[in-house]
Amino acid sequence: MPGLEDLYREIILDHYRNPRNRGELPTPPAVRVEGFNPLCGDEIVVFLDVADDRVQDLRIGGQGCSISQSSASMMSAAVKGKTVAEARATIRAFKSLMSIHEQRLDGADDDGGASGGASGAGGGGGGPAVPEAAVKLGDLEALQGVVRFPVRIKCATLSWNTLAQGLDEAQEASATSPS
Amino acid sequence: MPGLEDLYREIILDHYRNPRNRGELPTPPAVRVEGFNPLCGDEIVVFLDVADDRVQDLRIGGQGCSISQSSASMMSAAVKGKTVAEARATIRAFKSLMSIHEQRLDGADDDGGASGGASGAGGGGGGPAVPEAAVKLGDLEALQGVVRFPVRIKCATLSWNTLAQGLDEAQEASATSPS
Amino acid sequence: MALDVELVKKDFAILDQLVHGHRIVYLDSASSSQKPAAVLDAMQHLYETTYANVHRGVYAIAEESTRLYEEARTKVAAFLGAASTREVIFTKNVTEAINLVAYTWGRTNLGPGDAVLLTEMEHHANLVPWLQLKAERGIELRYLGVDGEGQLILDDLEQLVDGVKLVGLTLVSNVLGTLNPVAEVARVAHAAGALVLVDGAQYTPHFTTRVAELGCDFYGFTAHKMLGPTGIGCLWARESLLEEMPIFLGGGEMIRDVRLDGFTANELPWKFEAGTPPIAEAVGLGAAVDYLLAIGMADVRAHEIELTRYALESLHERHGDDIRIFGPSDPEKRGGVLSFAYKDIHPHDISQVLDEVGVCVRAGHHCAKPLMRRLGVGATARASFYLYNDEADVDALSSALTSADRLFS
Amino acid sequence: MALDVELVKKDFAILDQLVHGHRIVYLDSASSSQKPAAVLDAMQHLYETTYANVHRGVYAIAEESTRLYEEARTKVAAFLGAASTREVIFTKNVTEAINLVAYTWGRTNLGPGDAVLLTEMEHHANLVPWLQLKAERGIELRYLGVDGEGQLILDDLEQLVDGVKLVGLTLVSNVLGTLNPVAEVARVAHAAGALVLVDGAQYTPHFTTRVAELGCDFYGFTAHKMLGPTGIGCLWARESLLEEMPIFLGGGEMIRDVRLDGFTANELPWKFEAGTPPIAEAVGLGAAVDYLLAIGMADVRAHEIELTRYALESLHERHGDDIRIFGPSDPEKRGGVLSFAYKDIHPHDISQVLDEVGVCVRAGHHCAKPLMRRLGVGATARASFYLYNDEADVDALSSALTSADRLFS
Ligand SMILES: Cc1ncc(COP(=O)(O)O)c(C=O)c1O
Ligand SMILES: Cc1ncc(COP(=O)(O)O)c(C=O)c1O
Ligand code: FES
Ligand code: FES
Repeated sequence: MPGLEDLYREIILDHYRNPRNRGELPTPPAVRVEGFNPLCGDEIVVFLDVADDRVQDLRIGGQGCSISQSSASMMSAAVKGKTVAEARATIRAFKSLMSIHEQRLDGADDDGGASGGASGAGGGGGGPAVPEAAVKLGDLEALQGVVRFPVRIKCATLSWNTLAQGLDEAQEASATSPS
Repeated sequence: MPGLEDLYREIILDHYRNPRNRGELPTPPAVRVEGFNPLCGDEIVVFLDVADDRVQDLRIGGQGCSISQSSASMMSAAVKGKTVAEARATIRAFKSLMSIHEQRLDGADDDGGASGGASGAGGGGGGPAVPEAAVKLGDLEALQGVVRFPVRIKCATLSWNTLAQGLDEAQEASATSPS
Repeated sequence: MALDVELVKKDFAILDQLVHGHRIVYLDSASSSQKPAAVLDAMQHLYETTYANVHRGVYAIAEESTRLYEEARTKVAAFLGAASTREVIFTKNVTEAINLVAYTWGRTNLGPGDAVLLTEMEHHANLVPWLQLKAERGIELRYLGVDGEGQLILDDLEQLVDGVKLVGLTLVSNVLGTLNPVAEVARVAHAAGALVLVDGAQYTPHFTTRVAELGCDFYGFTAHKMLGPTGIGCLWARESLLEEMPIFLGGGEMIRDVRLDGFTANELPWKFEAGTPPIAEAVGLGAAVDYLLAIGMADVRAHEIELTRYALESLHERHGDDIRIFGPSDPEKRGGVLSFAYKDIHPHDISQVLDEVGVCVRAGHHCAKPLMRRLGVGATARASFYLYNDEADVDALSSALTSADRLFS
Repeated sequence: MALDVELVKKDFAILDQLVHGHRIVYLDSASSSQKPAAVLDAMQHLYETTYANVHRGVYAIAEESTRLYEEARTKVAAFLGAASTREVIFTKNVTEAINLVAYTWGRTNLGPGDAVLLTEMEHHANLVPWLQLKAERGIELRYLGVDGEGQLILDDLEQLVDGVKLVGLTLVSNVLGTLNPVAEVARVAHAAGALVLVDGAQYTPHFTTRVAELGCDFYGFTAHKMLGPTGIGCLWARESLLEEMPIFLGGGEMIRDVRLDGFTANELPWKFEAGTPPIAEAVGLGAAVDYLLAIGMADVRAHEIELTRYALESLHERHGDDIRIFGPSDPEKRGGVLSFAYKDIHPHDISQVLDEVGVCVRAGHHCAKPLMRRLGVGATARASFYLYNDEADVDALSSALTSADRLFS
């Protein structure tokens, strides 16, 4: 199927068939965040263990299409072990790969096109900001072809929006609880 | 204006220019009934003095177009002095001239077309029914041309619907008050 | 006389084109149908010859525009077997029709603790308006369950309906295709003193609708699924009910008189039609009704049964256990809506791969999330048929599934 | 560059016909405008090449249909000077837009004794929704009066606005043509802590609309008066307000998730768009916006001023005291809506006689009964202009009035 090669690259299909970091983490200490895609009804669950301003561990649950699953899988590999600031920079870099540019400063994203996605974006606090240009996306670049399929952009960004929300919640939790 | 001859016959314009029975009657003993035409905002007021099952007197107030005014004027001349049963038969005969046929027995009319007119039709009690075929419409026949102008049918029937309601009210009043 | 699909197809310009180099195979009519030339022409003709706002104009084109608008209502009334045009309210879609009932009848008659009985297979359009009332006023919602064949479980109907003020259900499920025994449910509901609201969105396009025989009190459908344009739907209800109901939207058309301190409502059906109505859309809907009647609803339905039977058989034959088709297996007991799971490929991936060869199917929750949860899936792929589909379309779907398999396994 | 009316007329097939043997002179655009070929073609083209339901399809024509629908929203957002497409809600007409505000913001924020300030010149669309709230919950309604020239009386504005939660007013009166100083009213209203709702039904078709400069919080308009199709209107509101407001109609599109016991709402703007939206109608509206922008709103308005000036002068010149034209005498301070009384001939009779020579004017209360009472008339005849009208049309009106005079005197 020639027209679809852009969308379903080999590396994407590989992450889809063999997803990394699937599973759950005990909460607490981890936070559990859900993301919905109202277009299709899919849900992604991100379990996120943040300590010392670093993503100590994360796991992916829920269900979705090949694009959302492989994007989540690649994301998990990309941000595990990173500082919160690096993770946020990765989110921004990925979104800009998806041609989504933060329009506003109040933390809401503006995906354009059809509705959906969990709210909360890559803005906000958490250590010194890392410039997104410094971020290497590596395998994630394979997802670039998704941009040609507007409806599927939501699939690719679903786990990322959920992660962003998870980072917010983890940081709030650590701000309010004694650490 | 050739196309309009059917609508604006000489006799209609005469009743329009010189309306009969304009004015008011003291209430009580008369009843006062208002009819609205929501299409145009016009209101007809009928003052109706019914005693001994007979329309002793009636007067027309309110405002409206040439068709509604002349129809009301002709109506007043046609039913003044008539028994309630004869008046009701005249209403039925006029409505059938307007191509309106009572569809139902519950007293609501079904004018078809656009909305409007006071409710209450020519059905109901009040002495022995008079067959409508027996009714002579005379001058009123001039209004037949209105049928070709559907929107104006509401104009022609406005006063008649109001009269019908007035007859109902007058009879109710006489039924509840000692006579 | 069987439907001549080849002839029908000629009326639909959109079906005569290539998508990604392949003949378009449109299998998403349950979501929205395509429109025949007769419908588009009727609207175009109105706009090009006699368009004006309705109901208030004395001049010739306004009279004609009004006549055409009201003539559409007369056509719809006849198409539904309504007792009078007063019972036919034009809305923007069936969603608004159901909301109209929830806002007017519902907010007059339903208070804390009052119960409404729905089904687990309802479209969101017949769930959310009642969930809103639950959130706002604490009404109780009960649900008829769905069995493994996709049929309503009616064993405990009498028990569930006890004390209920309204039963709301769809005639044909937009996911399972299930044709529900509405007349039977209505009998039990009425015996228990409940009113019955029927969502006919998936029924009226394919069946002869007779509201009296269905025994319902409220009935809604939407034009865009039955060859009509977007922007118009319809609520039918018994006249006495409509008379009792308070008004919904306020504005022009729906009033008899307005003063600075109050207003009086207009007669039926205009009482419920505030503002400039969907004039051209009504004319288009009227043309859709004419088109369907010219073909004959019996033939439309017979064709649907035939094609559904072919699809069920041929898909099972070719794909065996790889395909799981939801809903009743007897084509007589269902509409031409086939939701399916194929291997463990996600429905959106299926739809994406199918699109590559011109086959249009819907993937998702089909606005029936509670049913998805009941079926234990997040989404399904759904192929749905209408009078312009034929066996070749089913074959194209079937082959495309094989390609999807090759890509993802 | 002035408008070339001859060229414009060519885009409107309906204007190229005879009525009762006379060239049609359409002077009822304030009620509803005619539609140029570009608008009809855009809708036809959608239906014939890429129609499908929006927002949920992965296949090519559904993606394109969604893109076109959302592109229309982008066009409208730019046309209004909105900050974001999230602020642009498609409704079925402006009446629904105002009702949406009354049902959601109104029912959240207005209780017994709360006051809303309206004007005596409002269309029923901006009266009845508030009268409903008055009847339902005892809110207080206040009104800005209208003076002899048809201008709002603003002397007691500060007093009237005191303690008011919402000020609702029309930008251009559909009866008097009056252009209201909305920005000024909004300043005073905001200083008093009130929100401002503006009915732009008669403004957006003729002026450059800049919601921010108007300083309003809610703004509504309707497509069919601005060259667009029936079946679609629009509510604009500040995003933060829309975020706070509870949902209105419940159903598909407007939800994020639905469970049997509750639901969560979707993001803006879809949160307020329940059910299948007016897809083709949005595309038509987008084409109307393009058409108007290609001509230029400044030219559209300049043409309106010019034609209104010619009409005021020539009608007064020919008919002297026989004609009484309501509203401001300065064409710069009004829209091209001319309500008039002619001798004592009833407006419906005038309209009927005018129709006989092809001249289409509206007669009646124009859905502004309180204003009619204020003017001391039951109805008026109303001629209204748009970009396809010219001086010859005004002359035809003027001559036809003379014939009416001959018939009735
Ligand atoms: C000032 C004004 N507001 C509201 C409306 C209502 O518009 P619609 O009927 O399209 O809702 C109109 C037109 O009739 C109008 O002129
Ligand atoms: C069963 C059912 N009910 C309601 C609807 C809603 O229809 P609409 O979006 O036209 O209001 C649909 C279609 O989406 C449906 O299939
Ligand atoms: S289709 Fe649901 S996330 Fe891709
Ligand atoms: S126009 Fe009002 S009654 Fe004739």
